[in-house]
Amino acid sequence: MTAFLAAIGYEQWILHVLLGLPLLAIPMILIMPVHRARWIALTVALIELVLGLGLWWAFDPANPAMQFVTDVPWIGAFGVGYRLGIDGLSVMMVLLSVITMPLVVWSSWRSVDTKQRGFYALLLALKTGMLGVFVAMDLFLFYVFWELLLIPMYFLIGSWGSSNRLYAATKFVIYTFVGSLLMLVAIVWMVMEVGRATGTYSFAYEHLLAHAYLLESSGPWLFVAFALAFAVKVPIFPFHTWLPDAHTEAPTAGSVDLAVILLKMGTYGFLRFAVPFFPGFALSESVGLVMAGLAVIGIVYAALVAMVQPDLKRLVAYSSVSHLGFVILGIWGSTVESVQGAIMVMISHGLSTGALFFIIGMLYERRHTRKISDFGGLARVAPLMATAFVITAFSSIGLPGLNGFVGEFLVLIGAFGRYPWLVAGATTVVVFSAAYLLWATQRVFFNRFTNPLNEGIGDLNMREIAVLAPLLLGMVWIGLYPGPILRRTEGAARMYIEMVEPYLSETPTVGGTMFRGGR
Amino acid sequence: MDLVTPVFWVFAGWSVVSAVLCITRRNPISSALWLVSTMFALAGIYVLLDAQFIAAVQVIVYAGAIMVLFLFVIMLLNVGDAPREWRRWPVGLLGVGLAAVLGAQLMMLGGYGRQRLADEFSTQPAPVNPALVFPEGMASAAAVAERGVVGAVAEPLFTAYLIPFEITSVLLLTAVIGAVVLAKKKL
Amino acid sequence: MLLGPSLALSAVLFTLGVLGVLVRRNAIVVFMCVELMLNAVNLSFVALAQVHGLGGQVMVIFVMTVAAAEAAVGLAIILAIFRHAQSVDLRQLTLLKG
Amino acid sequence: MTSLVWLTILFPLLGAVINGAIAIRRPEAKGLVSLVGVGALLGSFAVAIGIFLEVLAGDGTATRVLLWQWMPVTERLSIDLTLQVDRLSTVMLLVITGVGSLIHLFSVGYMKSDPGYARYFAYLNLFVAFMLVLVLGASLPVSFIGWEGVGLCSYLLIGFWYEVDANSDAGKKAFLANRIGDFGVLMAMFLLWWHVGTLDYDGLARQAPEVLAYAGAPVTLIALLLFLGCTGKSAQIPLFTWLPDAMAGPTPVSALIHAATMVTAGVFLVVRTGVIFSLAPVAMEVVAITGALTAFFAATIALRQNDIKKVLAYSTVSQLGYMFLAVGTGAWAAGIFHLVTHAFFKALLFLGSGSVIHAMHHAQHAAHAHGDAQDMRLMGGLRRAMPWTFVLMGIATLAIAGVPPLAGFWSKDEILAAAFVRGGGNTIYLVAWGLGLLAALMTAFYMARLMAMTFFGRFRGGDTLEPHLHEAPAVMTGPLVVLGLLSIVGGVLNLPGFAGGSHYLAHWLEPVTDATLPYLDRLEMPHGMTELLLVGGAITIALVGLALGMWTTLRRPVLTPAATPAATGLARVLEGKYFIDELYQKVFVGPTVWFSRRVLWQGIDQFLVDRMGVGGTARVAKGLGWLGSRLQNGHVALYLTLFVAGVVLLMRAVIGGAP
Repeated sequence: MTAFLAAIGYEQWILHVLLGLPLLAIPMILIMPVHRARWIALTVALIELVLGLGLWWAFDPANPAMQFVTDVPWIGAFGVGYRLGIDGLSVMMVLLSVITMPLVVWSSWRSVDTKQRGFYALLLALKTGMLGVFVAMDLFLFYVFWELLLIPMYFLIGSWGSSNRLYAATKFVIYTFVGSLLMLVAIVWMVMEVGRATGTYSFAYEHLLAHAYLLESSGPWLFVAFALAFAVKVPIFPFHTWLPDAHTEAPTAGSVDLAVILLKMGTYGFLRFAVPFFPGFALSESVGLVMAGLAVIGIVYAALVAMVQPDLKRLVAYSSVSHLGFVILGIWGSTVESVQGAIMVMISHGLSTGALFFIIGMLYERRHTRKISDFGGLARVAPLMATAFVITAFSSIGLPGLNGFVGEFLVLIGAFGRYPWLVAGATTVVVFSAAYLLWATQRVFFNRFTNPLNEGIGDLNMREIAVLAPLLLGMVWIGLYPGPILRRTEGAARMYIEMVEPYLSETPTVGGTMFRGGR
Repeated sequence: MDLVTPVFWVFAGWSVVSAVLCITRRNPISSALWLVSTMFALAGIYVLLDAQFIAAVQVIVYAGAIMVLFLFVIMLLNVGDAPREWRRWPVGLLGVGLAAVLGAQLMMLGGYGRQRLADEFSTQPAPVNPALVFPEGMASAAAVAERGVVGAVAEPLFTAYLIPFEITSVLLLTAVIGAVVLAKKKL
Repeated sequence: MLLGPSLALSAVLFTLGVLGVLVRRNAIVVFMCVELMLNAVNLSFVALAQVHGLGGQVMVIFVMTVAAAEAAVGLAIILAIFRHAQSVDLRQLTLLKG
Repeated sequence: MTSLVWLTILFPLLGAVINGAIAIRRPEAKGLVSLVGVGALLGSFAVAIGIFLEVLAGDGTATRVLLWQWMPVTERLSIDLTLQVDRLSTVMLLVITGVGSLIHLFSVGYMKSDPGYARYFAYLNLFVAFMLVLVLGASLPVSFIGWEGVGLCSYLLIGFWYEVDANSDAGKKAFLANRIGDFGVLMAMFLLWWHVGTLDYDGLARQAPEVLAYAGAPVTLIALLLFLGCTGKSAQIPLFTWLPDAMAGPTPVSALIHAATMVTAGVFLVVRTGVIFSLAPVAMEVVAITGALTAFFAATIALRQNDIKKVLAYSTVSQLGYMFLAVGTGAWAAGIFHLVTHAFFKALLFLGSGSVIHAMHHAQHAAHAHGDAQDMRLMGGLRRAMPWTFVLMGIATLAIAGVPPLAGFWSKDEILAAAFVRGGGNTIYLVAWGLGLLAALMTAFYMARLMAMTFFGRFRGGDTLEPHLHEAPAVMTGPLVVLGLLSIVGGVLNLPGFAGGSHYLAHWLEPVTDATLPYLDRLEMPHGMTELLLVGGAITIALVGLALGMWTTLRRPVLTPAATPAATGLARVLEGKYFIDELYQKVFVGPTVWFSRRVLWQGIDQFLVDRMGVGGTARVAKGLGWLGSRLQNGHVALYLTLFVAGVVLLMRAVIGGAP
């Protein structure tokens, strides 16, 4: 397979095609008659899937450096280049978005009946933005893609959402925009500062990374700017209130994309930009404690709040906040295992929360409500949907043998050395996540069949099964055989740790020997 | 014996007094008339400053035409004098305060030496001799002597300032039309 | 040389004009105070023209034409407002607000 | 053969998948379902016997079968999915597949009329698969897969009849209690990995003693955390409330999961990680005393329960207490021995009560009557209608009460003897031994009460039901008979010296348990006079308990539920199960839900962050806007003033300081 890919020069054109194809398809959608729109979107998504899967073999896990690198000057005067490249971390994210794209298009086959052209055009624009963010190796290009995502998402939530969608969409955009403006300032400041010190003004990631140490004085402020932008996206505890609204009001396609990819941009940003640029400050004892502390608060807080949500989608939104708290804990755990775990949680959260949103979307399609109290005893009427929901719920709870457990276990065991008490706090979520998900499963699927309205909902049809099947298989596969994925992301994790290792302050945890033992 | 300065101060005093009375009278007609008297005082001063033509124009146009127009309008509207004409708090006090500050600043302008003014006007960085920038001497008296009262003014008016002169004619035309349109009930 | 005193007189008259504009409530009187300010400026023009050349006097002519135009239009407006609001008291004429 | 050990897991897994598909597509194909279900178990049992024979011939060294690399993260953390077959896991393998097959057979009869038949067998097969993963796992994470997997299946099976809210609540409660326990196991794993560097059982057995100081804080913490996990899974004192509620599931489920296999996982884990426990004497004492306390309290509650399955449930909790007492004293073999014998007679008791309930259901259906088919006060005199069930349950009652020569006597006596010996040096064990004796007395009492109320006296369930009562079909009584035989013969496994035995099971398990030797002196069983005294005492307690139980129930006619007066005083406390459930609800569950709704969600999330933070900035912006608009109020004078003020400021800038 790799030979075949090398033969067709897969490395040179794959990234450009992945980015360019959706953009080319947008005008086609706008021209062609309305009912063809979704077919075009689906074909584009499937082509991207087929091409994208090649990455799995073409990507060489052994070499940790950036691969498939292209470096074309774009705005020469300011040192902005069309620089692309992927390493272990971004190849997984690209694959995840390439796989979920056709499912997203397919899941909104029936549910979206108004302004279909606009919907699918925006979805494709979103796709380019998503892929672009993970492959951009030039901070300017990264920022362009970062912003490119905001607008389609705003319209997706704004015009195809449910009841108070405008509030949610505006809140989402303002929250993210404020954060990303700070980031823009930081990027420009960095380029200027480094340019002044080294003479060459360039937005290239390697260039800035190599000279980030020069920014001693302004380093902390720049890190705070980057961190704020990414914290809003992750979302970390105090900045998370946009997520439940955005998820509840977004159409299924919107909330799946939001959950599967958009939330990972924040954590990707931390792993790629924020911490490696300013490791000294980012991993100092106080900042480390603050970030890890916020992460654990986020984990437990979101799980508790999820327990009392009346709305199913809002419950899953809070569970996403809780899951992503693990990623931040993993990043600040600063061991190869915890970073690997963080990447794993990013991938497996995509699958399990994506599937949860798909199922809730299907329920919404049938009953046009997301209130848990409106459902009851659906297992009798829709056994297949009930089984899918139970499997996804247990993968989200982190049952060993399914994908949730691998990521969480690695994060916790990796971060235990550095933050034993915080990890202990985080592990309590094992109980709360089971509580809120099982309580919800029970109130929706496994109790008395009281509401006559539920009588009519049919079980999953072939299309819906086709949407859920890959995700469920993915869950079981990653749960039992995560080896290949771990091998591919190991290079990136090791590189990250080598970059930050020298700056790691030795944190004297309470009862140091009690917890850290020989290590 | 130099007669000009005492006459100037007489006119100056007359103009200030009538100006003050103009703004303090409750009845608009009396304040209009006091403004006319200020204008006459100013005309006098213009004569002292070798601007005889301007003095004449001041009397004819300003006092004669514009103030008459004001009187017409005041009479037409038959505006009685408002009971409490002055504004008290807060805008009034603020107004007086601001006027005083402005006056003080204008006075301070007096402190501007010719040298400083020249430096600010000239573009060369080094200090400039003011005489070069501002020609000294009784320019207007010489011009009047050479070309007569009206000629002295007419010469620059129709050579250097010809275009502005034409534009003012257009301005007057629009003003007339505007006034007609605005004032008539229906065309 | 009357330059200094006439400029001072011009300043005094100008300040009185500003005072009148700010303090009086009757629109027409405010208008007259504006005329007063213009006269003060004319005075300073003429004073300087005596020393530095007749450009100043030309300016005075232009100021006068502008003052005439302004008076005409302004009074027309006041007439129109009066017909509508039956008053020229500035405190009542507050239709034009944000 | 041992290299094919993964077959034992594969069969039930395949069975579960096939039955699952049938359940969704064609749930009515009951014949096929039972064939696949029971067939899978029998296949797995056959492989188990093959492995047993091979291990029997072997010298006790563990053979490890690597399936695939599960989590190859880095050199120091690379978890492989390996199964370990040694003498301990073989014993468990036999018990699980053996008793499992019998219970599957029984379920064919018991669940015949249930629409969810295929779904039931799918879950049951899945359960056995996960239980085998737990037992055969070679490292803590692999066992953890099984550990949580059985939790999942017990959730699904307890809440099997999900139409009734109480059942799904019970399922949820069971899973949450297990999850609290899992918190302990997870934390123990992290500590172990950071300290010892490996999570394999034999790796731990070798390296743990060097790294973890004897009776040091780390090792005690690890042991206590592991024990927290066991209390969750095996329903010991703090986390036992879920087991009685778990009776909401079908009776064969109670037999398999809540008697024979899952609940014993805790005991198995303690024995498997014996090295760590032996390094932490404080933890051992905690295990022993908790076991004894649980045994005592559960027995007291069982005295006043009227639901036949609730009595058996508390009896299970109590017997598990015994096993932990045994393991707490370091008598690993005695713990496992009691585990095995308990699996036999408790499964028999549950299945027996299952066929009684089954018969009551049939009678009620036939007579179109309604009533709680599990309430003993509505039963009575069933010995005439159901002779087989009566005899076999009688045997099991004698076994559990500890009447020689049945299995129960040997295993319970072994535990009490071990506690007594250990008690010599450490008073805590003596207290534990005392509690154990009292519990034994009460066990005999409540079992006799159960037998008396169900089988003796007059039938109290209304005469319309009486004619329809008849013995359960052969497919149900068959497994009962097998279990009956095992309950009788079971004792031979580990006969002590004075009865001509050679502690066979103890020697059998030595390769596994010897790792703990250097830190825990081997227990010298009492000989001569003390031994006889102990044995005599145990027998008298058993007989006295039985007699008391029969006498107190039969001397006055048992009152039907309607007639019984409200219990008062101690009786009320016992009947209300010490109100522990209500206590947990009030102290933990209620406040957490209130706290997360009022304080966290409405308080912080909506009010603080949303209304203050986000809303706040919006209001500030609006406020500034309003201020601006105040300036545009139409007063010309105000505009002029501002104008002049502007001029003044400008002038000030132009003039600046003195010339």
